[in-house]
Order: sequence, then C-alpha cells, then structure tokens
Amino acid sequence: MKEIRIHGRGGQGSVITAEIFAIAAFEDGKYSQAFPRFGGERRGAPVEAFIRIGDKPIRLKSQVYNPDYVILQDTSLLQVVDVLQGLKPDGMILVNTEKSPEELGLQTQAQVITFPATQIALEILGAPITNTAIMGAFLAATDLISMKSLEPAVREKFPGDLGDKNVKAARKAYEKMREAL
Amino acid sequence: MTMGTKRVMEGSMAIAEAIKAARVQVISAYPITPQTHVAEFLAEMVANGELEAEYLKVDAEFSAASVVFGSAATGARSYTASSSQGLLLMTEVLYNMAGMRIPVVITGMNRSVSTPVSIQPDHQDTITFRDTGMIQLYVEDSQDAYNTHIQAFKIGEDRDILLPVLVAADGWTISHTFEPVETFPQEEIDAFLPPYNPLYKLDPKEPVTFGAIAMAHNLMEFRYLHHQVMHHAKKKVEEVAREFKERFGQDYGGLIQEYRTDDAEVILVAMGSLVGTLKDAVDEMRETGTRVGVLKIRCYRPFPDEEIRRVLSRARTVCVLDRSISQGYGGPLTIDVKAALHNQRGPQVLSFMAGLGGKDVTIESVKGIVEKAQKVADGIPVDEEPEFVNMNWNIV
Amino acid sequence: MIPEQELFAPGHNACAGCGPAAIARLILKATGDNIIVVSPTGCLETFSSLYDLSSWEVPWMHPLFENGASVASGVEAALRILGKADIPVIVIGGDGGTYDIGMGALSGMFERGHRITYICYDNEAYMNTGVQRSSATPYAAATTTTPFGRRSIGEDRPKKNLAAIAIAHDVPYVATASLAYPRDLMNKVKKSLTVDGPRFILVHSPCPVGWGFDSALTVEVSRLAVQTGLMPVYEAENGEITKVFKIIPRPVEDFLKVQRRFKHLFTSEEGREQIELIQAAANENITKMGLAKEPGRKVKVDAS
Amino acid sequence: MKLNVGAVCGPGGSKKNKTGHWRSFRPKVDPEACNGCGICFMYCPDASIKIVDKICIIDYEYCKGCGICAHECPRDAITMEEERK
Repeated sequence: MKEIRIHGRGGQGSVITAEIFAIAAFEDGKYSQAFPRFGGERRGAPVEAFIRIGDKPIRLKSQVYNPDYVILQDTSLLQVVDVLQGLKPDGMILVNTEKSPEELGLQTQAQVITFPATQIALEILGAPITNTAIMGAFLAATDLISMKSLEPAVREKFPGDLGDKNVKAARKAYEKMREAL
Repeated sequence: MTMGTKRVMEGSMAIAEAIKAARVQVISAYPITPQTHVAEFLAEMVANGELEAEYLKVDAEFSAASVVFGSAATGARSYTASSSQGLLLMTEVLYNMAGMRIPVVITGMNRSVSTPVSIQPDHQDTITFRDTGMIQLYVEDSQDAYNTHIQAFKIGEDRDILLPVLVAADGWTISHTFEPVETFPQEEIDAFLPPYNPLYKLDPKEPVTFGAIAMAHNLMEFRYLHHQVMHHAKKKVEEVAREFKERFGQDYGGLIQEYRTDDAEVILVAMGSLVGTLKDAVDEMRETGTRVGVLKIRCYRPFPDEEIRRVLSRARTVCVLDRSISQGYGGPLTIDVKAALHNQRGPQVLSFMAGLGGKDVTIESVKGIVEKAQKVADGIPVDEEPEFVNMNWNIV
Repeated sequence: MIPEQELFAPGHNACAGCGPAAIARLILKATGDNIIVVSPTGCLETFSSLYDLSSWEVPWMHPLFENGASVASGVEAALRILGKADIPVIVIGGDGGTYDIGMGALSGMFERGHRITYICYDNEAYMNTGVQRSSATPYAAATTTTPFGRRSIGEDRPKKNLAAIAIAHDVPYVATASLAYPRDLMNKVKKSLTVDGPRFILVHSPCPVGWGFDSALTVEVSRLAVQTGLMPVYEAENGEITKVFKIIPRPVEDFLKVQRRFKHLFTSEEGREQIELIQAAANENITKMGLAKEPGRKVKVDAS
Repeated sequence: MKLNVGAVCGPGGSKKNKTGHWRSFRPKVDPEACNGCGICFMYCPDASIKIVDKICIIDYEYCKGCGICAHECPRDAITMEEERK
C-alpha cells in the first residue's frame, strides 16, 4: 500500500486532487481511499488531503503519518507547514515551483522533484489552477496510476470543455515530466 | 446474486445513494458539519429530478425530526440526518417517534458534543440515544453505510417492528472519505425493499389517534411491549442482513461481526469505523503469532448480549474500545459488554477510551492495547481503570 | 346551519365550561371530517386523548409541545407526495405551544409556505400545568408565576401580539376570533382552508379555572373581551387588515371585574392606575384598528 | 382489551367516559319557553345538547352542568337546578 499526502491551500483543490487520484487508481483495478484532514476547509488556509492506494481492500481508517509521497501545491506553505514530516526516506516529494530542488534546500533523504505546474496551468487553462498539471507530473514520476485511468477521472469531475483542457494540462505535464526523468 | 456498479465516492454520497435507492418520499434536514454533504447531495438529487421526494429545509434539527415524524405518520417513507448538537436537539422527538412506533431512518453522522467545541468524530452524540427505544446500527465504512441504510428501512418498517432506526456513521472518517462503493440496480433494491405500507396512518378514511396519554395502569405495559419488540428486532436485524447478503453478496454482519475470533485469546470489541483499523492491526499481529481477533458490534440497540457472550466467553481477555464516555463511570460500550458477561466464568474485560474527539487510533495504538491484554492473560497485574489511548499526558 | 355531526366527542376530561373544548368542537364542525389535525401539548390535548378514550373522530396526532407546526409541515408534505393534497391539515394548539415554545417551528411553517391552518386557542397562560404565565398573558393578570404582591401587580409585560407577527411573515390569511362569535369563528376556519399558503387563526379562549369566573360565564367573558376592545376581532389578507368586527366599546372594568385574575386591581391602591393603563391599551386598539361602530345618525323630523 | 401498537387508538373512544356524574347542577329546559334556536347547542363544550323538533334536549350522560346554556339562552328557557344524587 502506498500513501500520499497533498499540501495546499483551501481553494487550490487538494481534496479534489485526492478524490481524482482515488477514482483513477480504482480505474486501474486497485483499491483506493482519499480523505481530507478533518475539520472545515477555509479558503486560503493550509489544508491537507491523503490518498491510500493498494492491491487489497483498504480498511485502515487512521490518518497518514509516514507518506511514501508528498505533493506540495504551493511553496509559500514551506514557511508554515512541515511538509516533510514523516516522509519516508525512500519516498519522494513533488513541489510545484519554478525553482530547483537545490534552491528550495529541503532537508530530506527522500527524492525531491520540482515542477512548474502553475506555468503549464496558465498556458493551457489560462488560470493558475494547478491540480491537473500536478497530477500529470506525479503520474509520470511514480507510475502509481496510469494516464489512461486519470483522463476519465478528470473528466468525471470537470465535464465538457473544462475537462478537455484539464486533460490536456495533465497530459502536457506528464510528457514534460517523462522527458525530464 | 445481483452485480452492482462499483465506483469511488464520498461516504456521504454512498448514504445519499442509499436514500435515493430506498425511494424516500420526505426528507428534512438542517445543516451541521459533518452531516452537510448528505443533505447537499440529496438536495441535488431532488433538484435534478433523480429523486421524487419532498425536501423540507427547516429552521432547526428539532423541526427536521418533527417533519419526518409527521410525514412518516402520514404514510410516507421519511429520512433525516444530523450530527452532534443537531442530533441532541432532536432527542425529544426521537423518544416520541419510537414510543409511537413510527419508522423513520436517521443518519447520525457521528461527531463529538460541546463543550469544548469540536467537530471531530466520536460517538458521544449517538450514544446518548441509548434509551430512546430506537434501533441503532453502527457502520464500519461507506459500503456498510450504503447497505445498512437500505436495510434500516426494511427493519424499521416491518409490521412486527415499526420503529425508527438510527444509522450511526463516523463523521469525516466515513462522511468525507472517498472509497469504492458498490451500488445496485434500482429494480433489485425495489425487490428487496417494497414500498412502505404502514399499519396506521393519518387518514380521514380511517381516523386514528396518535400520541395518546397512558396512565399508571398501562404506561409500564406499553414500555414492556416496546422492550419485547426490541428483543424481536434482534432477529429482524439478522434476517434482513442475511437477505441482503444473499441478494447482493454484501456481508458486514448482522447484530455483530466476528473477525478471526475462532482461536483468539484476546478479542477487541468496537463499533463504527475503528473496526477497519482493528482488522488490519489483527492481521499484522497474527503474522507474528498473536492470537487476537475483533468483535464488531453493529447493532447497539437492541444489544446483542447472547451473541456477544457466545463469542467472548472463548477469549481470555477482552478489550473494549469506547468512542464515548459516561463521565464518572467509563465507557458505555464497556459497561454493556461487562453486563452481557455477568455471572460468567469468562474473560477479564479491559476498557479503553479510544478516538474521542477525533483522536487517531493507529495500528501501533492497537498493538499497545493488545500487549496490555496479554499481560493480563499472563497474570501480570495491570491498571484496571479505563485506559485513555494516545493521551497527551504532558498537558493534563 | 351548524352541522349536527359531532367530530369532537363528549366524554372528554375538560373542566366544566371549558372554552377550548367548545372551540375545538366548533372548529371540527367547520372543517368536516375530511381533515387531519395536529395538536401540540396543552389542555386540549390532555383532556381529549387518554389512551383508548380519544375524543377525536378525525385523524389526530399529538407530537410534543414545541413542534405542532413542524409535524404538521411533515404531514402536509407527505400528503403532497402521496397525491392526497386535497386533505386539509390544521393545527390546534394553545398559547404556550404557539406563542412560546412552538414559536420557532411556527415561524418555519409560515416561511416555508405550507398549506396549513394553524389555530391557536389562546387561554392566556399555561393552564395545563396550573396557570403559569405565558407570553400571551395580559398585562396585570395574576397567575401562579405572576402573583399579585407587595412588589408585583401581576404580569408586568403586555401580551405578545402574535397575529401581528403572523402578518409580518406575509402569511396570506390571518384572523382573530372569539368563542363568543361562533359563526364568525367557523366561517374563518372554512375560509382559511381555501387559501393557498399558510394561515393563522387566533381564538380567544376563556378558562373558567385559570381566569377565575363561574363556568356559566365562559361565553360572556369571551364577549366582554371583544366588546371592551381588549380582544380585537379581525381578518388580514396578504398583510392588510381587510375586515374588522365593530363594537360599541364598553369600559374594560366590565371585562376585568368578573375575573379573579384581575381582582387585585379592584382591591388595591395601585389597581385604579393599572385599570387606566389597561383602558388606554384598549382605547389604542379601538383607535388604531377602527373597532368602534360609527354612531347612528341623529335625525329630527319636523312636523312642517 | 390488549394494548395497541404505539398507544394508537381508535376515534371517539371518550364516549365510553360518561361525564354526567361530574354535575352538581343540572340544566332544566322549559319546553314552553324554548324555541329551539340552537344557541345552547352551539356553545356546549361537551356536545351534550341536541335540537329535536325545535326543542333542545340535554344529554345528561355527558353534561357536566357548566351552565353556559342557561346563561346564554336568550329566552331564559334553561335553569340550573341542584343535582339530587
């Protein structure tokens, strides 16, 4: 079983990202579970969401303490939240930023990948709505969920034209990440 | 056996899907976290015409409960949901509808009770309904929530039962968690759950008086009859769960559910979403040879005392995990389990306060509980007072 | 003609001369038997619904004290979804269950626009529990919780104007009525059932025991309340007062002096002053609502 | 009789409860004076008056003797007499 923690701010779609991952993993024939940190999401406030993906039904209901992966949607959170907390040494953190891992200076054994999701979002969606670009990048970096399954999951949540654009953003990010790795 | 459609959805949606599948006719609700998503999903279903129901948005939970009380008495299948303070505000109506034998299904989306203010999950709210005379079922996950809500109508509306049924589901852990849930075709649900056919209803064609006054010569007799029906409901809960399993292949237990208890020396007893974590913990501990199992109590009222006795009398130590507290005595579930084992040469019962106000219970914490139980089994003395699990002792 | 069919059966345990009992009977004569009645807790509920000795010949439900309006809302919603919206729903509740503990539920019922006639029989205190004051108790009335004493002239607050509160909810039909004028009361009940939306009828309901008068005087006391201007009888449709029952005003003493609850006003020094205040309130009702009948024309016919 | 589910009961059972014995005064109708106008019938809280052939008939099984009928009768056709038990 793999565990993912997403850090974002209220309104940035961390919970919906977790939900889409859970749907997509299930499409892949895996078991999944996604949940927010309990207690009222307020726009702008730091929020966390969690995903579990495994090959057996997931019965565990406790919170995630030692994630295999961390996704950071917004580097301004580095000042307020310990995003590395509990991250497994052989894990990975994916950060949405134009900076390099060195510039971020994160103190961790885990792999650090930085990715300019905001840029891609602005380019394709015309707005800094970063979750689908981050999803694409995450998929390319981990192979945890297939792109084939992510697309319908994205469309389920964003119907119509918005869905097309978001799928495009995810795909673009996916390809970009694949090239880089 | 019917195959359903499995998809990832929020626990609240699983409940809303069940309410839709049950063809509920009158819904009334008032917003409170973490129940709100259910109220919102149902509003959406009614707004889209997916669900043919009257949906009354009311001035308080007291009115929400009252509305469904009135609509069920008129013969419409009726439903409401709430959490915490909102549930407590309904309390008086719940006693009322149970005594009047009006079947309504109510979701108690579990949340702690003020004060201190908390929107985190525990069972403090619904546990106070112990003596309302309602049937009370606690669910383990979203699938269980879906199944149980559909079963609840069948149990409550049965002519031999006629009681409101409370389905308690942990707030957040179930309400706000996305996981795969299998839902079933409408015609299959219809075949399982026929339309509500009340014994009595408000109808000018056959006028009856609801809510009459009893006196000293018959009040206790009415209580006795209600108590008898609750006993009878034990069979009905089992029967309906069995039929659901046969039709839909879903098995979350009837009154109780045993997990690896056959040869267990230590048995963990709990209700609600904690059970999933306990099962995982048991699997891990079994790998290292610890003989431990789980007894889930799915039906809290009527209380399955005989069934519990049958399972627990085989164990050496029983650990009851309570998600609520009766201040000044301890865990309500522990008290009931101890009472069920009274006069038995049975296991020692240890009490654990776990998961109050959203305090997390991890596999590690469960291992700690089992270690204590093993000490008892080995004759090593332990503190017999209820243990508060994962306490932050620095601040008390 | 008043129907002979009795839908509120005798054998109930109301006190002799009970106003609410007389009123409940008249209401059902007005509605006929195609009706569903919800009654929150109160005298009426208590004396009419001993197990297996119900006085109700129509479908009737007593839920609790504070939820008559909400339960009726559920009944009405159920009738709608069951395709039986042609069955009217009424609530008959006392002042405690309406003015006080049931106020929130009533406001909700109004605001949601249910087709329900809510009838409040107003006996101006908690008679069921032994005459404690409610927010419907009139100024200066002595009750068991507002006794007359060295530092008390009885109830120290004026009666809550519930009909005005109903009107403020934009309830399409609001009426007040009195046992003394049964045909008017019955007509209002009947009319209300034809109105689309919520309706509210406030019926002044004297209580011989709580107010302290001979049981034979129930109707008389009811009539005096109207004729002194203390109980204005009117109709308001869509927020406007459309009909007022005209009176030739009598002094408030006529109403007050026949009741034990106001006896202290006639035996104490400060009583005179209080009576004047009550008279002033009645006068205000009379002026504001135009209750007084126009004086008859004075005509002198000359011989030439 | 066995108790019913949820204390639900049938309509009009109160008729079994004869309240006539509550009375200490009994309304007596003067058939000469009564013209059957029905005012007493209208006000009776105990549904104990019927108008039959333009005369009011009191049902003493239920009449509690409150005296409203006597007080309201415009023709003074009803008088309250002390009940002799």
